[in-house]
Amino acid sequence: MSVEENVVLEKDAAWEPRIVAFFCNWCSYAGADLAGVIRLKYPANIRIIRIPCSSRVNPQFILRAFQRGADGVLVAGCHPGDCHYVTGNYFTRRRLTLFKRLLEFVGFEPERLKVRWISAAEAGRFAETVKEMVEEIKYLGPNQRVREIK
Amino acid sequence: MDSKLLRREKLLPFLDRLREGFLLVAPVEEDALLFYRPVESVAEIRLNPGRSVVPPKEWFFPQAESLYRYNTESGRLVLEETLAAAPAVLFGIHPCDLRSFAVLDAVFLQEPVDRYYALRRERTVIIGISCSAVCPECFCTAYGISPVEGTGADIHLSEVGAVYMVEVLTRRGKELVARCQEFFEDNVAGVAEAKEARKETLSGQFTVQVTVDGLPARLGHLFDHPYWEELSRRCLGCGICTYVCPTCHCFDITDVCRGFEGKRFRCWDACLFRDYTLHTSGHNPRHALYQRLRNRFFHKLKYNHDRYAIEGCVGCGRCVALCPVNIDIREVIATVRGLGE
Amino acid sequence: MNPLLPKPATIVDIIRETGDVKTFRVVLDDPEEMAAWSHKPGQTAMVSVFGVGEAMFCLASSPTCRDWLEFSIRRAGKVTSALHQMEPEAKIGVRGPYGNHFPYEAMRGKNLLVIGGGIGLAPLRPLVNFILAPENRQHYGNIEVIYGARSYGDLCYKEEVFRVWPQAPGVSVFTTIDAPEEGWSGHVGFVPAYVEELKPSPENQFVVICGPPVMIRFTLKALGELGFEEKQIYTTLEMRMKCGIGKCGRCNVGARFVCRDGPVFSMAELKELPPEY
Amino acid sequence: MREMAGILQQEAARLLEEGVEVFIGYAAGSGQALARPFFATRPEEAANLVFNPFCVHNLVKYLLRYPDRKTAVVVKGCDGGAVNRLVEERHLDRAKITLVGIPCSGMLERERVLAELPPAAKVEAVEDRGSAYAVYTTRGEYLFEKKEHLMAKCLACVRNNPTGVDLLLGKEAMPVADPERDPLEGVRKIEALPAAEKAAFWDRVFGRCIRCYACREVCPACSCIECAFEQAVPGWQQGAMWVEKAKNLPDSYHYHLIRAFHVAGRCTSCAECERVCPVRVPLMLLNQKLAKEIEALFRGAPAGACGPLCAYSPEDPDQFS
Repeated sequence: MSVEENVVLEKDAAWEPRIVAFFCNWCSYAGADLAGVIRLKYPANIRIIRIPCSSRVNPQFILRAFQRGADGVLVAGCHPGDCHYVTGNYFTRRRLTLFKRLLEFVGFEPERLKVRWISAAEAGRFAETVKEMVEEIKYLGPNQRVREIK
Repeated sequence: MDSKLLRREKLLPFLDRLREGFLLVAPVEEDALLFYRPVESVAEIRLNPGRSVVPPKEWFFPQAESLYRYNTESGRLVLEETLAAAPAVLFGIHPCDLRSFAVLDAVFLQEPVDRYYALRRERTVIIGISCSAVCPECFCTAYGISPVEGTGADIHLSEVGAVYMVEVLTRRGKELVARCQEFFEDNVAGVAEAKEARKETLSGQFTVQVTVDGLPARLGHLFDHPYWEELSRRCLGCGICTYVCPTCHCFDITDVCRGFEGKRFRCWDACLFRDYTLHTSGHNPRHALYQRLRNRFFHKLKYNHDRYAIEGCVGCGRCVALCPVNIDIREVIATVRGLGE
Repeated sequence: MNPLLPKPATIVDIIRETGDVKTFRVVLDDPEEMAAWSHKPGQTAMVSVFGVGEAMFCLASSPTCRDWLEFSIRRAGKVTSALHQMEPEAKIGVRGPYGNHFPYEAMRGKNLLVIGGGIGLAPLRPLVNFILAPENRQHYGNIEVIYGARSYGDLCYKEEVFRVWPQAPGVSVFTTIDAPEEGWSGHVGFVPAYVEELKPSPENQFVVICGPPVMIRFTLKALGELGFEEKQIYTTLEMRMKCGIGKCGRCNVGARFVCRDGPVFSMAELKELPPEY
Repeated sequence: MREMAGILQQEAARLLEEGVEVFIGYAAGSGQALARPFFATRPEEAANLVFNPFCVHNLVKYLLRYPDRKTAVVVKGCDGGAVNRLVEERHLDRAKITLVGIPCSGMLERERVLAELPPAAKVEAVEDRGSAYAVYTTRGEYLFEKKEHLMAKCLACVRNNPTGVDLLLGKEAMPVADPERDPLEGVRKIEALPAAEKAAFWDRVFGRCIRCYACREVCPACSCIECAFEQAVPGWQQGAMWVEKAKNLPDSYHYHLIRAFHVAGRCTSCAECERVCPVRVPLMLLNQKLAKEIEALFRGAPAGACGPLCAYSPEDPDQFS
């Protein structure tokens, strides 16, 4: 019986999705950097947080991002086998595959959390992923799940 | 105070009429559990309610309540009290919970008065309802509370056959009845006697008799008794017994801040949690679980009595029913009486 | 009046007492509230750092000082660390004063023995300055201050302890540090041992003591041997506090709330309370 | 049942004489059809021990309170798994523990039993009649069909006889699992809902949570020394706080999803979290969903000492490339 009611955010035209991204320093961050160097266009809705390895992403980071107003979370890391720490992304793969299904089980739309292997050379794949994710989230609208009321 | 009559089929229309002037908070059932919540339509109300899980204290002392907002942008400081309480009617309160409001009043309305609690208390009219059955864990009679008597309510309903006997107990109750006289009739003879008969049948249903006189003094010299350590062996140290207790009033104050803007919150707290009395220096006067459990029972059975001259327990039996490891306050009372000799 | 709503205030000055203790000089923003503020020696107030939290501190300024309030705060947890990062002109909140006070009426005509350890001198300082104030001095006898700390750097209020108080009439100050230090010519040793050495006489004497629990325990033993009775000795209790107005139930020692019935207790009162502080 | 209590008391007394310092078992509760954890420290206290279809508690987590003493604990089939988990994670020293296994033919759901007993009836004894339990009371005998009155976890139980125990008391228990009942029925029902209805369901149940943390305090897989949801303890994690102390829906989601995720692959589905919850949040749905996904995704793959999420395999399914 908390006094503040949950505010429903309509999808007005001016709304821009906010996507929080966790990029592994060795591959994906370098790929995103390369995209900038070669002047690739991609939507500016993404906010990239650099992390040592994709396995540094604690599911609590993902939940806190959604609580604090993110509409989508993108986690990117090296392709399995290329991990700078050899086994980091194997743990990420197990952990986030499972966590994604738990989020869907409690009502998150699957597209809200996207995990993608992006190597240092795949600037195009990075830009493509961002474009694709922004479209999907624009279609879905603002995230209501676990969102804190201001 | 005089008493009126309310036909059973007129109860919901009466409550619906009240919704025009008041926010109606009533017992609602969800997954076979009872909660007191603001209702949109009277159809949601569970008539003849049993015992709720979370006590109606939650209406006067919510589990999470914003005290004030602040903004510390550019060196200025803006403080804005978040204090709002709509006029409300709290319907369906049993006699044990009515007594619990008196216990909470002794804490919150004592100087310096807690404005948040006081404002809600002033703006809420309470409609009590007599019990229709006794739960196995109930023992309110040990504290002189009768399952059919409505002290603490503004008007008190007792279901007798096809009608409700309405006792108007306070000035506010009188105004409420005056506001909607068309629902009420003058009292028919025999209704009061039927209520007394109900009281007799109910008093026979109490499974465990508990006597509590002289307990605070007896507890005084049992502080170091090994009984508390034995009792705490099975205790989980969770917050169930304190959060479902209608007279527990402990709270914590925390900040929720985003950038320059923030709110200061008051929220329920439990003396059984590990960090309840943890000092910043790391010293914790009640570091062991048995010390915390002992403090809970001493507060209920002695400290409340010593400090506010009103018993800390109202015998509602919620902690007995909901404790996962069956720590039963009635058994604790009986054991302490035995140890005291 | 909402007892939980803090009054906006500004830090006007910060004095570094020791490595981890600073004294914050605070003025309430609203002049009327500043003028209306009156506290007694030993009382406490809740200091609010917005965005971090609230914490209860003893008022270190004497009631006779009307222009500001002073809090001596050691960096220990979230609120204190936030305070230690603040600069003068920062905005905080203050509400209070809370709790009872040292029995300065009963102390009239008596001598006073002040025993402090480290930052423990903070709650005792307002009492001493209150008594030394011109309008009060003649009501009280001699004052003996025994003050110790781990090192010279850990002694608080050096200005008063080494210059102002010794020159005041009828006041004798004895300072000690735990271990010998280069440049320190005074007494070396723990406070309890120093009390045994000085042998203060229990006649017509009130004792106020505050410091680390281990210092209090051994000093009490020493005072006991010197013939002091428990009802002569007063101390302040430190407990976790959240509301400060006797509602949140957190600072209870037995049926007593330290924020309302304390923080000042006589040793006789402490004996009756359960040993949970 | 009464002869089982006799054997149990005899064995407990013997163990307590042979050096066991704390024997953790069940004793009669203060209400009807109720048992509770009991800690015998002297042989004569063993006389209070009982075993009946109301001994639902999982006693294993209490062992963490006696790390350096010789202990013995009564375990049913569903409790025993938790000991291996705690031993593998080096919380417990298996050599100090004596596991006393008792075959179990199903635990009764207390609420349904009380609903059918007259209020003043006092339960005196219980007898296992294979497909039903006979409860003898002061107001006559009542028969409770197991299909209707057992706890949900018992109707899906295939581990009636505990394994890996030091002592096994009494005769083997016959399985009571109801073959045509799908244990994951609840999970599948939620999975079938569209996202909006899933959201509404979980908003409703998590909205009730009063954050009493009983589910964490009772769960044997929840054994961290300092929990991520401990309030800002000075000095630990720089006082980071993942959830606010004040109850709110987003943080209740955060707490329950992460707790379920921390015990994923380590949970032995003893369903104590669901039993102790005062507002009946269906927590086992989360644990069963995660167990089902782990089984589907990583069946047969190596599981580390702390469960499947502490290990990996290059052949794990990859949906992210």
